[in-house]
Amino acid sequence: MSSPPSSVDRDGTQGRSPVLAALSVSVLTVLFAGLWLTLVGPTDPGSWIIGVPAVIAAVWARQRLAPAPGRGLSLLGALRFLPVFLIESFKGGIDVARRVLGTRLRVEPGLLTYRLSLDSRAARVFFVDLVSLLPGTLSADLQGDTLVVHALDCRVDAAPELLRLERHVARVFRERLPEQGAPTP
Amino acid sequence: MVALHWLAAALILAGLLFFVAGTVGLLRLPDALSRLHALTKADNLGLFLVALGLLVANPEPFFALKLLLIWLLVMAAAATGAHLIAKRAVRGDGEDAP
Amino acid sequence: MTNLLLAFDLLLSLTLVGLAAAALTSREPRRAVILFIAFGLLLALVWARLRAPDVALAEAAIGAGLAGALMLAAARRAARGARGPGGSESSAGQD
Amino acid sequence: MSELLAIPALILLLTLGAGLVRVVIGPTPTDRLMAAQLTGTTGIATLLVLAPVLRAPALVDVALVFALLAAVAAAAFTRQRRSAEEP
Repeated sequence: MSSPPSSVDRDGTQGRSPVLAALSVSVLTVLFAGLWLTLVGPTDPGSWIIGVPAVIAAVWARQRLAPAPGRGLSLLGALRFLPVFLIESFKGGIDVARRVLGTRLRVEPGLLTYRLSLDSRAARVFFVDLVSLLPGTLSADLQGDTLVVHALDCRVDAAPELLRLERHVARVFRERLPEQGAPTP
Repeated sequence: MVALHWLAAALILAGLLFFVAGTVGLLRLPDALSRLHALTKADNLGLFLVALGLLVANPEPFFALKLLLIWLLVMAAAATGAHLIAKRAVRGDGEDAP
Repeated sequence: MTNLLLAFDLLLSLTLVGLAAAALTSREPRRAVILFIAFGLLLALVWARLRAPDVALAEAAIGAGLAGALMLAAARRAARGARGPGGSESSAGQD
Repeated sequence: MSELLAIPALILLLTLGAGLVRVVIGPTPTDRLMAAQLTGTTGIATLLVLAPVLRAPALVDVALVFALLAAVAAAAFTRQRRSAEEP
């Protein structure tokens, strides 16, 4: 909600309010502390001698190295996307297994291109990774706005599937795709 | 209790099936990019099912968190690695000559 | 149970020896390095099987991860050096 | 139950060994690296099922390190292209 909508670059921190910054630091601290607890388990309180400095260092490094925050993540969008992702990645695995384990290989590999409308860097990286995990497609190259997708079966048109996926990602990253109207202020 | 064990066994077996499928794909598929498909998708699903089966056999919250962390890391690594490897192959780097 | 683990151990050792032989006899440095990385991962499995998780951790992190990445870079540099730096054919072909 | 997990461990090791064939025969470096990545994922699964068999829960941590390092090899492999792109 703080940086200009079209910022793909990394310098957008000047517009953040101190309240928001403090909030993000505390959320990060809780997250990293949870990560530490996951790693060492709850039975060893002495481990916090190492853990507290590690968590502080992690929060500092994250604040220092993090790219400009976009419009933040939409929790609702993420929750709505999670089941879709699980089902699709199941389908992806089953699809590959079926094609490969049959007596005759049923593949028709080929390349196709797809124009990305996603804006921010994080959303793009997320999308590119997702494409590789979902059925039949593998993101092969990204040049500017053009994503080269390798399809295991190019007789099936993958574009509608990719568009649907991009909509979901846009919702998670609070972006508006061009055909859905102008960007929110 | 017994039912849970059967469920765990079934999940692990299903996971194994996907690992086998991934390896068969790696050996059978015709070109490098297609082999990447088998790797990223089948193996992630296989690991997910095996981890879920182990979790059903041994339901502990911190064990679950650790497994989740492993699965997320593997997924991120597989997807990013696949993209990087595919990019090299698509751009036709000369060193791919045998 | 013991028979199963015995089979596991035998298979692990055989694969390990096979990998080591393949890595040592390969003429191409990059191939040898990738075989070495796979060897390191399997060696970590051996340490895990011997119930030495700490050694397995170190082997995976240092042996396979760090040393593998360094050797990959070194193999690349050696290959580039061997064909002459900035040679027209090699720099275009060698990405 | 946990003793029976040695069976999946054995099967996983078999698929791992079969996948290593691809590392040896190649034909391109891309294929080799890909197969090495498979070693990582299958190794993680092997470690996870081995942990209850050997009653060594710390093996899960080893699997975690495997997962962390899975990306390193791929990144190291492809990072060099950038350094060559800008000579």
